[in-house]
Amino acid sequence: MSGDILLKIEDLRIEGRSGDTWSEIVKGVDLTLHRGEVLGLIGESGAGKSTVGLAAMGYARDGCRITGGTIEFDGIDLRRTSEAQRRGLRGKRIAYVAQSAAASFNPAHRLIDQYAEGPVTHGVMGRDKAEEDAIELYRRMQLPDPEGIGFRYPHQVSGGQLQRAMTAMAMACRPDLIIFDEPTTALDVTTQIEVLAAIRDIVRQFDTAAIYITHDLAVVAQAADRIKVLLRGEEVEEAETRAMLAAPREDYTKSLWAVRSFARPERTDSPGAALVSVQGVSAAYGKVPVLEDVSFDLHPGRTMAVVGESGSGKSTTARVITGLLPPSAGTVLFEGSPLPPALKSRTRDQLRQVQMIYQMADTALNPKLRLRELIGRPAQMYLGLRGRALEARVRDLLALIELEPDTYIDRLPGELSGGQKQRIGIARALAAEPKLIICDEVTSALDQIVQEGILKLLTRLQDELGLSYMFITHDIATVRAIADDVVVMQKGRVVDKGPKAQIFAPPHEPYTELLLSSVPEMDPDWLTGLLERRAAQG
Amino acid sequence: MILTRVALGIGLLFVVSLVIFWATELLPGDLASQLLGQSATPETLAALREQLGLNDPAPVRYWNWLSGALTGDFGVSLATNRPIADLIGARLGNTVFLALYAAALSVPIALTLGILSALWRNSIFDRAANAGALGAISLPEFFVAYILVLWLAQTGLFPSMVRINPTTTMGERLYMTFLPALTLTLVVTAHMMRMTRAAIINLMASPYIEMARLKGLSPLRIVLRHALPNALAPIINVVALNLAYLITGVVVVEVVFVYPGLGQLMVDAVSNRDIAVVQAVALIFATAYVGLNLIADVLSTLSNPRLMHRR
Amino acid sequence: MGFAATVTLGLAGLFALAWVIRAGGRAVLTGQSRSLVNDMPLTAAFGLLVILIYAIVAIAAPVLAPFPEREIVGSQFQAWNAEHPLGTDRIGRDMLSRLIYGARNTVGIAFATTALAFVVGSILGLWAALTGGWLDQLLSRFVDALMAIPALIFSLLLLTIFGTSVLSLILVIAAVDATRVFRLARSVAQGIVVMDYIEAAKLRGEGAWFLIRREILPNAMAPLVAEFGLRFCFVFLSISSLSFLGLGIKPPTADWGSMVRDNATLITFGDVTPLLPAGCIALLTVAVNFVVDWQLHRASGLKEG
Amino acid sequence: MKYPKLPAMANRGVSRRGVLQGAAALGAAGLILPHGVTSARAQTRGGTFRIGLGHGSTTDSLDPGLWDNLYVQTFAAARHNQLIEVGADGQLVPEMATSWESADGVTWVFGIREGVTFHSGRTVTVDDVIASINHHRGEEATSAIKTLLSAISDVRADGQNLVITLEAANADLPYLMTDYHIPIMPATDGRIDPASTDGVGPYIVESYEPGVQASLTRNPNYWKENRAWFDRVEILSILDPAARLNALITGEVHLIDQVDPATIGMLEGRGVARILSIPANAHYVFPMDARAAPFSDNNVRLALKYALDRQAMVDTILGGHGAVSNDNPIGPANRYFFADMEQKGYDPDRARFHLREAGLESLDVTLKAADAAFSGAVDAASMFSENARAAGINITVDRVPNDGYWDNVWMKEPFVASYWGGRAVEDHMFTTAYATGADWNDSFWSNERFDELLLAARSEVNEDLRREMYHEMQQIVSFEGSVVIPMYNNFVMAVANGVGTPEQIGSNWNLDGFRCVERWWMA
Repeated sequence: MSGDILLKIEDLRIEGRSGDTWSEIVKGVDLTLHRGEVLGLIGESGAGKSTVGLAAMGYARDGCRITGGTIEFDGIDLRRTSEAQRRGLRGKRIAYVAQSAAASFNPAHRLIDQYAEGPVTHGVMGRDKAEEDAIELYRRMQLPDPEGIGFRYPHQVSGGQLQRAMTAMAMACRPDLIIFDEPTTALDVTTQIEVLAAIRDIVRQFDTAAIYITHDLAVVAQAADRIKVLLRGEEVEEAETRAMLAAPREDYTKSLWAVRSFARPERTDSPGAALVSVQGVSAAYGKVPVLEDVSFDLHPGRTMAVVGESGSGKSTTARVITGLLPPSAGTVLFEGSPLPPALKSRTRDQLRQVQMIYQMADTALNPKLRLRELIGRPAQMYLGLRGRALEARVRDLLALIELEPDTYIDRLPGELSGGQKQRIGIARALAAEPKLIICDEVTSALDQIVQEGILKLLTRLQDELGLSYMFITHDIATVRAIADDVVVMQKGRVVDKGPKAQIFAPPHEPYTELLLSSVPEMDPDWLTGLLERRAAQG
Repeated sequence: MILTRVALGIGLLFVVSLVIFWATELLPGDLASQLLGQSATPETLAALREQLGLNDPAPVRYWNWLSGALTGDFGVSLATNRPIADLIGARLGNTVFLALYAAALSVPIALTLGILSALWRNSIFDRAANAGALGAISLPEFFVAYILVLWLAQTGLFPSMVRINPTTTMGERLYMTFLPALTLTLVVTAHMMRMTRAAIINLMASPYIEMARLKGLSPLRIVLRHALPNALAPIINVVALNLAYLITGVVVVEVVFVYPGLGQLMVDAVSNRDIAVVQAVALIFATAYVGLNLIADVLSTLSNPRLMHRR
Repeated sequence: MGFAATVTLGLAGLFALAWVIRAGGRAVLTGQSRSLVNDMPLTAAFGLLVILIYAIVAIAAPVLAPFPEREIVGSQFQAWNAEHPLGTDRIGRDMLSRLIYGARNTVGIAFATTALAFVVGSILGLWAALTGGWLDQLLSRFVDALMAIPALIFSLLLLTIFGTSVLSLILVIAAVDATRVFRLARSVAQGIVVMDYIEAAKLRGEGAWFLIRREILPNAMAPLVAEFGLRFCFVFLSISSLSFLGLGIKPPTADWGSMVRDNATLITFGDVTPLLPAGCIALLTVAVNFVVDWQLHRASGLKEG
Repeated sequence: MKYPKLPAMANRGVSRRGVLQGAAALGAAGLILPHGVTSARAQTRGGTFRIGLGHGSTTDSLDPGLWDNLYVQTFAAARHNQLIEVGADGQLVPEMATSWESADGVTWVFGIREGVTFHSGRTVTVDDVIASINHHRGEEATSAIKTLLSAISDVRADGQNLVITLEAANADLPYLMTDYHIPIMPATDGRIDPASTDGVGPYIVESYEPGVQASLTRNPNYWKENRAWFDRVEILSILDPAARLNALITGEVHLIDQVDPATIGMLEGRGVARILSIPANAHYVFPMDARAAPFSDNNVRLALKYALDRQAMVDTILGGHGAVSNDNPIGPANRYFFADMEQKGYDPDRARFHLREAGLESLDVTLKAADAAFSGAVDAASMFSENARAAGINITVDRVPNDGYWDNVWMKEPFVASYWGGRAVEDHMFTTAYATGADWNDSFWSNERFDELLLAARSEVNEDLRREMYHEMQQIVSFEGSVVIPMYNNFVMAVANGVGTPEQIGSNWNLDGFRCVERWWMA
């Protein structure tokens, strides 16, 4: 493991620009990496982990500048050398794997062309050699059809495979160091572990050093030898992985997996009559069927989690209930009476009863409207509030979601943090005084600590206002935390449903089993174990 | 997809011909009074109208024209009795020639400048190119033309007007039409350049550009190989738009350089109420416009793997 | 030639002044407006200054102009002299005064025209994008048809039919421009209507007018503003091209487009007089677009044009 | 550029009213003079003569009946001959007609020149002449001069002679035959082919693209000696004034018309060309509809007549190439021109006085103008309105599109700008535009005394009495008429130094009476 030192960063300082004022976002980080060593770099968004990772390549994003410290890669001071020389190193000796492979592959070129580009321009090998090599690496990354896949365009390849293809591309010049920037975050749990495994193996095979950046302890635990925790551009602590997991020293580190400690108390009371009853609903986008015979009941005052991977039809179900997508078959009952299938034909009150909160608060809030109007509009529309009454209501709602009314009422969404935006989404839903709120992946874009805050808020509101939630998510941990009932969906069908206890207690449906088992655990050996077990089952 | 587009295009041409016909109907006076001008007296007018068949009701005349046009026969110029085909033929050639000439000059310049100013954005070069471009488009065409004539023709470098006849060789032709082409170049380059720059800069923030940087590629290669291919669609479209303009919108330049093109013909025909000619030219213009847009769409489809190679 | 020198000097002066003012602004202003001045590039400051000057000239024309707009004050085409700093025009009216009044008329007309074109064009465009379906098809195809007719020739037809009063001039050019605006507005809006907040508003049961006014328009502003900058300046050009065909603004109203036209023959003899109105147009165009570019940059580098 | 159609329109004025013009010094009919009045000296053959005209349109027709602008007129003169030519000095010169005479003025006999061949090689016969005339006569004729030839009751051949019979006596038939609409063209079974370019003229058409250019080569068999000096002639249509100037300056062309008065000085400064400025009877007018108020009141008309600075207009609009007119359609070149008539000057007070006479304190009128009326019309109107304001008259200048000006504005609107080509014979001028109810009386003016005089003068034989009558008529038109006539305009053209021109240039038409192609030479 610990060979000679490959990368040595001392007192790294980086500034970022907002408007034309520069503020320090990385405040003196030290980092030492030996050959063949994998360092896990974890922290929430804004911790500066990606910035540090890129700095290790002597690179700063637009609007960032390295202002202090030394970055020494294999004896070369990356801050002193010429841009040309840095360029010589990038891709050749230091490679980078980005979070979203889908966005980081150039849509205009075939995978193999982009693979060959590095080696050829760096003069490592000729084009033909590069192609053979690519196929070889694709095979090692366990990509299906390694000979053919390289000749496809990015949009023709699934996310998990792209992520592996990108890792292969990073390996093209057999670099000494690879920066993995949240390589699995965007993936479904089931694919995540495959990619994770592939990455871990290839790094070991070539004995490449790596910096693995993520916000998910459990994930990094599987790959990293050491873990460094960052918070707002400063180091919190660093330790060997096992040590870190066994005994985190700092409170912040502990709080990083606090969400797992939060869980709403089990419900004992039996569910009342169904608030919403989805009965044999099928739906399609044009010709493509997306839902087939979906049925379940949703009870007042309870939280129903709808679980499944992307494309399983979770969100589509929501669209059917809200009326955005009239079903091709089946009906949706609200308090026993059928809802008109199409949005247009629903009454204001019917619309008011069902509200929605979106995954991406950024796109769900009109960036040009102030909170006053964002939250006020529904109250104004549905409840006919005007002037003072409206203002008062908006302030109540802000208070309800724990935002100081005076400070926030006249802000624009752009002036809020991710968590705050999501709270505004909640407030906007509440403003309509609905019976049911559909939460579509509302936490998946947030840091774990922020997630916890949102979840607590939601449960509190539920207890206070007797709301019902339909909680769409792919994150099992979240389900464990807040759901009363669970519906598991796969490929547009309901494969499993029932009270949480029943779903999470064996025996499981096979797919549920797969989902549950794929959730990474805080055990460095978890991945190895899981793979062995699965191999054993064949 | 292309077929439907073509169908749409044809429908569009029909609408255009209707609009044009309707507009020319609203114009005060008619061919007869235009031909006789002040000399018109009621009886000669009547005789001429009869002769020209202007007495039929408008719908009838439109139908006559349309049925002719559908069978590829655009009729004869009412004013000169010459078949519209050979009235237009040579001029169409001239117009296209000039358009291509100007395009051949402007497109490379525009793209180069656009790419460079995207590459060195906010540099002096960028700002200068931008200001220059804006300056160029803010001058009326005929004015640009006069200045060029003042500098390049009165000094004897180039002829101030175009005199082409069947015997002119290609070389002479290029030489004689240089000033008009240059004028048009100055007029259209700016727009294309700004769009190219914008389209590329738009992409420079995307992750795959950063990826390319992190692969250690040179800035030029990044712009050319990674940004440009993805910026093609908007660029192609703006080029098509300007080509269409070069074919349809250059009457002023034609007049200044005495260049026998379609624009001049159209304006004459309009002022003479020679509806058959107006219609024919208008249709050619519309066809050029539609055709170029169609080509642009096809090209940008070809340039986009997402649309070319389905999953 | 001395003229060129004067011009260069003048521009340099303007830039210097702009720089001073910006510096002053940074020193004095606070808060919101401060940050505005802070990230303002020199070009934008220059642009704003020029626009400001134009506005003042336009408003205060009667005060500033040494002679009335239409009065014949001397022989035709006098050289620049003390009494007539910029000489006189083809029937002996004071050039400087004409230029000053020209600012008022031209800018006024251009603004009215562009504003009209944008109100009509963008509302229809947004509506089409929002509603989609046959309405979208109908509008778009119709606009296509209009755009397939060369703008100059189309306006020529219309103006011949409706006469060349200032009003019909404004209406016709606006109508022609509106088609271009429609296209832009529509394509921009198509990117916006897929946003979740539009879906949310639809779920709320909002009507089309509210969606256009409050949800889409504010987010479509940036590119529209950019287009506005260019179109605004193109109006001058349309007017001067039309006066080239004898359909410009009616005398004795002074407008730059027609003034360029009226004096254009002089350029044949290297006389700079026609450069003046043309220069006024060019300067404004550049200025406006400097500001627009800056605004775009602030609205996170959306495409220009 | 003017609106492409416009220059043609401006010239239509000439095309219509110029008819019969051209015998300035000639009273009695039938007086024959030897042709070739312009004495040719130092003339040399050869060279290509290029003309750039501000006229011509893609829709120009080859049909003589529809010829209407300087381009087609010059083009026609280059390839055709007529029965009678008008010499540079205004004398009638035999062309295809060797002689003409009439006992009673009703029946006219023209001797037709023998042995002249068309370009196509055929020899000219009387029948060709008859067909060429008849093309403009009869029911289905669509000619611009149909009405003018309606006075002819019969055209027939008598051996080698042509015999024309009129409805009533008309001493001026020979002038009629000088009209450019009547070229001699080859006939097949009694009809000419309107689309043919075949003629007996000095040059043979090589190629012709309407509205663009025509190129011709010298007719080797041309019957006139010491005429047609150039080997080739090219006539180009250059509508944009600036482009025309540039073409001349850069030597692309040798002759241009319609030189922008504003730039004449600078052009001369260049020293590459000289300006030919030929005084003529042509004049610019502002007709007022005398039928309707306010113009029905002569005081109002007088007020307007005193409210404009004629000299300033001549200087500005014509760049000095013209003469002040006293609201008199009869020009200095006319026989009975009333030179001593009290000249009206720019006199705002007098104008006010007449306004008060009319019981008005101020006057608001709209003057519709387009450069179609005459080049500079809009500027002239603007000047008029400027001058008039001093007299409390507010003239709103309404610039209307050139397009359709003659159809929709002229003789439709109460106060407009217009143009007259002038007349050599007073009677024609007055009969066409001032006699009560005349076709082209564009001021709808009517005056008993005037009409009486007109009739009387036509048949009056006593020179002095006749002169007095015409003077009185001019007096009436000037002080009671309903047209403001500020100026007579010269024919202004610019000629490259390399081209030789006779010292006397024809004033009956522009470009040396269209004949520059056959009268001028390369010096």
